[in-house]
Amino acid sequence: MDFAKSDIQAMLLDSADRLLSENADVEYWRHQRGGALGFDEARWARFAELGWLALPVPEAAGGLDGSIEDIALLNIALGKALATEPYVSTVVLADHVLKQAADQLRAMELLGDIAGGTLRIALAHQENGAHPLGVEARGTVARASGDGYVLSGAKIMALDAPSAGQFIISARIEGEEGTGLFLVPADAAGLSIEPYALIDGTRAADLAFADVALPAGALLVGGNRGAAVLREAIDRASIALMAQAVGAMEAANKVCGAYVQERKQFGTAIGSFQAIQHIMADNFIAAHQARSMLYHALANADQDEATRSAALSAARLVIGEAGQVVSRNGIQVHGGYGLTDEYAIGHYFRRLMCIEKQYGDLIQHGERFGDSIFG
Amino acid sequence: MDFAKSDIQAMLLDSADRLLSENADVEYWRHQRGGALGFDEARWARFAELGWLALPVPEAAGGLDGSIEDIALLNIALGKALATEPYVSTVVLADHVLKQAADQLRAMELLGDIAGGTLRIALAHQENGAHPLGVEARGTVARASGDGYVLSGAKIMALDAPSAGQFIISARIEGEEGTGLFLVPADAAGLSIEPYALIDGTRAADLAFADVALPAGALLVGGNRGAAVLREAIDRASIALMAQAVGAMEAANKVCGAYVQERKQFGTAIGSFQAIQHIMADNFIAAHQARSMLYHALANADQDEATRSAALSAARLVIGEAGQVVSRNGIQVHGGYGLTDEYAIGHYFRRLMCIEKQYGDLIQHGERFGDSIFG
Amino acid sequence: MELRLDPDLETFRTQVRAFIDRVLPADMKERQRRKVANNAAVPDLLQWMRILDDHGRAVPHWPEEFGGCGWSPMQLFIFNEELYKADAPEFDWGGTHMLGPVLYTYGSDYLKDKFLPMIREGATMWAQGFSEPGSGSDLASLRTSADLVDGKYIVNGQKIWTSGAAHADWGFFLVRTDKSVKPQRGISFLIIKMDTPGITVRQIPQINGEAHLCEVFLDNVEVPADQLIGEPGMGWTYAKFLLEHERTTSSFIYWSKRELARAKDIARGETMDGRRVADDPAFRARFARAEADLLALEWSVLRVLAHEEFDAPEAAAASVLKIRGSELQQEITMLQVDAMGAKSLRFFDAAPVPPPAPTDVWPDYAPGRTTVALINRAATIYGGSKQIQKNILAKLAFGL
Amino acid sequence: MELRLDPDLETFRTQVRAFIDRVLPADMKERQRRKVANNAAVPDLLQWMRILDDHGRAVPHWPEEFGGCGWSPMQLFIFNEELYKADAPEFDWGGTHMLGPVLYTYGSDYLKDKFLPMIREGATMWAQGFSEPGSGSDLASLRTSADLVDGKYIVNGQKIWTSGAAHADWGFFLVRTDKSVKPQRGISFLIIKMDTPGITVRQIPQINGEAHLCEVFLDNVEVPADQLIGEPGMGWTYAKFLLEHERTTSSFIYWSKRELARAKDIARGETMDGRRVADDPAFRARFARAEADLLALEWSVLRVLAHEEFDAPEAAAASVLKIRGSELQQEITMLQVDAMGAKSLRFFDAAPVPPPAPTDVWPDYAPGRTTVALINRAATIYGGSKQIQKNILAKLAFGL
Repeated sequence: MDFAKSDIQAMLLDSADRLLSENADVEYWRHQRGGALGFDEARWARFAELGWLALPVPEAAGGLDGSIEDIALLNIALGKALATEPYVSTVVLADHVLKQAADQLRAMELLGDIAGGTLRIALAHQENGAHPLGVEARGTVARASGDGYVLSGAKIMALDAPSAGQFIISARIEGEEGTGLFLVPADAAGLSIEPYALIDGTRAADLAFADVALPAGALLVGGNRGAAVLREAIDRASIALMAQAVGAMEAANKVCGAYVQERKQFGTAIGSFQAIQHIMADNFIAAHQARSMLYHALANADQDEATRSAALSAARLVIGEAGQVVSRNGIQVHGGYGLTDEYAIGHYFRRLMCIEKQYGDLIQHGERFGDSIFG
Repeated sequence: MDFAKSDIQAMLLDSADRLLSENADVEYWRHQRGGALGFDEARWARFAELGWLALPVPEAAGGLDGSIEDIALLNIALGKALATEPYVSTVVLADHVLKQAADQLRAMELLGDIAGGTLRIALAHQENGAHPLGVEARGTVARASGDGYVLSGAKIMALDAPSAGQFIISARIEGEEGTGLFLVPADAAGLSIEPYALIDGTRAADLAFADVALPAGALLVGGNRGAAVLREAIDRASIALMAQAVGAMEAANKVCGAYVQERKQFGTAIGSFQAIQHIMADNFIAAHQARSMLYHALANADQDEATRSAALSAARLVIGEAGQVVSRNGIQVHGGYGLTDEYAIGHYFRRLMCIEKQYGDLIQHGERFGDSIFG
Repeated sequence: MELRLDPDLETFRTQVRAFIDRVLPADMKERQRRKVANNAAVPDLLQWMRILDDHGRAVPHWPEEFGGCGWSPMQLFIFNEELYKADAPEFDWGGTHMLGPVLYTYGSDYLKDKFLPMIREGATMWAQGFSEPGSGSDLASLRTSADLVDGKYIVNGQKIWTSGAAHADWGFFLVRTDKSVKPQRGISFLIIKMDTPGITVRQIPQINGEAHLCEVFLDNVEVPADQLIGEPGMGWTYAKFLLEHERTTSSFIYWSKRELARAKDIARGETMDGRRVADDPAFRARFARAEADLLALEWSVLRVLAHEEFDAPEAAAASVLKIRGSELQQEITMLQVDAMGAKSLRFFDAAPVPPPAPTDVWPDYAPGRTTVALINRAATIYGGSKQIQKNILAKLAFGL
Repeated sequence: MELRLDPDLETFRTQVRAFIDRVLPADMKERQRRKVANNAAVPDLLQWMRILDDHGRAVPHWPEEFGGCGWSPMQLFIFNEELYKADAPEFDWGGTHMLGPVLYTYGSDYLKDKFLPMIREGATMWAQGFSEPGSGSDLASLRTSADLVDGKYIVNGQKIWTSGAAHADWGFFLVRTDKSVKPQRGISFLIIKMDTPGITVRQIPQINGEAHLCEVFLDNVEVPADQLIGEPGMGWTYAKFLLEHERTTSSFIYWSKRELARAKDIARGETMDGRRVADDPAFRARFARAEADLLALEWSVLRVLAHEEFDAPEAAAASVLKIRGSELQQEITMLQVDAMGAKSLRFFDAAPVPPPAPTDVWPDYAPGRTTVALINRAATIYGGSKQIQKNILAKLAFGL
């Protein structure tokens, strides 16, 4: 067991420090939120230049073949800076699915495009009324038709969809068991996209498929493996999101620590009040335990599915709760200023709330972990 | 709506003040706990003299025909003083069952004996492995035999059983639906009693019935009404226990408030530390909300069963939790002294823990209340 | 001790309900029910005041001579509860519940005649200028000055968290009229017209997309001396009177009851693989706890309204209402949000335009829940933070 | 960064497990597993030390020259974890983990030669005399005095919470040897034989029926001057060294893991109308939370053991272990209690006699759970209360 960073990890964090620190502030966040995509495409290009988009890509496709630990460390930095780029969707989720695709030649091409920053892919798997931890498609169906498929149905809240060139869509394949994963271009005929912002400034969309015609090659992963691949991909996305949460919490604590030393009430810095000190202690504990659980999830990321998902849900439980503690307390110590869009803490608050609820929330992960304990 | 005390209520509280205040201290509690029954029979006789044992007894049987509010107010005083007398078992539970008994002549006699202090009755309804809120008997069976019945089976944790002259036993009547309630003398042949102390110094017993022969008149309430009567009786007992909890919390808060003003650390009274002040504020809030919920339960005590039991469970939830907050915080502000048997707070702690778990605990009442909301 | 509700009050409730049903315009009710923003739209709020005033029920809690209804505290409780339940627009509390009572208790006849009718008739919104950037929970340290020069007060300073100031024609302010005495004694209570030269209002963007709270900058603002309420230097006393006058308001009991009912609807409406969120045991346990806590809060309100005899100062009971009331507002709005899961994360514009038409995916309850939940973190901050309230409570109840 | 356990350590774990299985007497294990009291019976504790010492594993964490095993922190972690898991009696921590390290770091050769073997061999229990009636969390204010007179220290004063003092032959005490300097600098670390004339021990009855904690009265107790460890006036430094030396001990991680496993067994064993308590959703949710929190605590321990590079002082991480460790001890023991429902309320005598034979109603896990849970309220009090720990943490992590 060794917590020290490898050379590549140190380089990664160093590059993150340099690129992100200049823009980790309220002005930048508010400006990005007002833009069309919620992030700056020029900075996305910088992500590509720094190799971040190639991080989990296999060397064969020109990537860095990075580990899940590498991804987690980079995402801690992204979380600290509240980066709104679609990194998790494209580089964690889509990459993992593509690496499992049947047609590896085509997949490597796509991964190369991702690494180069010219292609973004978003996953759309969630259906209205479905359990957030379920991955089997129900209301989206692919019918065989000629050489290819015709897709119909609807998805909700596909994260980062508005900026994606392609979507990975989960669908039941008529006449087959299981759930297949299809690659669908954003401009496919019959696909309608309703984009919207989330409270943290990132974007999502609801998708509807009205007999969208797809070529045979659109099927990335067949029904026999689609659900398992999706679960793996989402678990990795969860780890990346938890890393962002840890980064966001640690950054929020820094912001609050500085604020309570600066802000005066009753003639003294509010940090001199024991009640404020204890709130800050609680926040430190929460963020510290959150990082511990990120390590726990990472240590189990490559175990069998039962072990992996139990560890992941336990981590989601602790980290989700910690995010609430840190951000709610953070607002409380800021007083009224915490409720304005002009102080950083409110931005951390909204980001942490989003992370808590994406790919299953506190309650659902708590239930899944409880079930894993008592069977 | 009127929170002012009636004349009889004022008199009741006045007499309670006089009788109980002289013995509401650690010496007394420790002494009683060492005795055979866990309470002082002489004081029980004083309860009778003051009319407390006649409080809910009908005037026809020489009682005061008191209301559930009267009972609650007296039990607040008993709770403040941590009285270990079997008041709830005998005067609340047994009284209520007797008032519903088929043979009212005999019942009035028994109620008269209770009022006079010469008879104590304990309820034994709980069976091992049964749901704590269930009242239907399963493992205890009464078989018709000649003019009477033969009882077999077992009960656990019959509160106050070691000092009772008679028991009310719930039993399935062979060949009938429902649960009947039987009166069984403590010295009945075939009845074995395993008495033990609880952590708060009160007593309970496990009972086993090896073909205990009972006369026909032993059946107080038939199978058609037994469960409903038992539920009513237990709900009233729950109200009395909640009142004791409210009294115990308010007394514990007094004790703690005085202690933190007296105890010095770092050269100053610990009550001057904001952390301690906030703990005490939390305790005040908890006790205050507990009393509010006692009122809520009282206001609904005579409603239909669904309304009554929902209100009662909501109250048990708030009061059970409040008892834990008050007593755990109370020990924390006492430091090491809170863990000794020589300070009052530890006695309140143990009593409140007992009340939280008797006749259904926090979890079970929470579930019952939740079910009542969403059906 | 009689804990059941007086049957007469049930009759009163029926009458109130029928009254509201009759006078509350359906479109206003619908706008109010479906609004995304935390605050009611100003035109609806003012129009509703005028409707109530037409029926003599705009300020039922005021003395009858100024337009009150002479109702008992329990009647007022029921009236308010039914208003909220019916999705009527909130009152402009600043005018009706804060300024009003100070005015009719301490104001000159001139001020009473001029402003009480304006408040009652919903002629304008009122801005409340108490907090300052350097004095949040520490109100006594406020620095905005009002110097009497030639029969006018010249006001200089800055206020913050002045809710609704951008839409208010008038405001009431705490200002320092005497710097030579100790902080609490130099404060006065001043009415200021918001379009007076020298006043600049800046809306503060909030984390929920609204900009209801404002900064108000006062630069040599001239205010007629007769707009000072009561005696100079008594502002602190009046502000305390105002807070104590409304002991139960801070419980938000009516609001929380309505919102809990809405949370219940959402938990019944949202499903996971065909199972209602309401049937998820963990969610249901949390909901049960919140509903039980809300019942406790309601009884605590009733105890204060009935002036229950009590071991501690009554102010301690009021402090409990503020602390638990604010915590419950937060928990209840989060129950709404959590019942919607990830769907709660969608941002809906809080501008006073109709929200998007409901769909299967986005039912009419969806827009607004998160908007309100986010800004509700303020509930434990304004009006004396939770930490301050606990300080006060420890002092009142235990002398600490 | 390598977060998976070194495979060599799994081999080590297998060896440790086999070793314990071989040397831990079955009857001792059974007594330990079924004991009602919170603390191990003294004879078992001492005998177990002797058994471990026979195999050179009584004090594996000490330097090898004094009998340690030269193991890595991770090996020690696994050794301790397996000891607890096997229901071995606890160490006498006072001797092995508190006095021992101070002694071999600061003690004279005379003291080391005399006492280190005694500790290692389990020759006696050690009383720890730090707290005093007037100084709980405020240790620096202690008043027990030791005046050097004719080559002997004359000790006068009173200690409290001296655990196990009634069974201890020796004790180590913090005493004030110099009243003229500032409080922290006048304290020394003194070894005292408990049967020295002038010492009176009173066992303090506890809320759980035990009387493990004691008061120790010292009345003109004569102590040879060479029983003072290190330099006079350095006691405060040594006490801090001792606490910092055992950064991860306060987490109680091994103990809590075993007790959580026991809570799981109880939740599987107790039923309600045929349904296991483990299948009650509310109970399961609480259990899941505790298990997840315990995993977080374990990883926090591992981070300290591995000296992870860290943004805040390492002492902050240690403070987290103490706070969360104590809270989890309490939550886990309450899970055991709550799983038993009302049955948990039965009082079982904590005297070191065998508990009643198990029955269907009272399985062998029943006696002792509540005894331990009750006294565990102390976990957030001793060794610096939770409030003090949070003060420290706020200072270390944020400079507050």
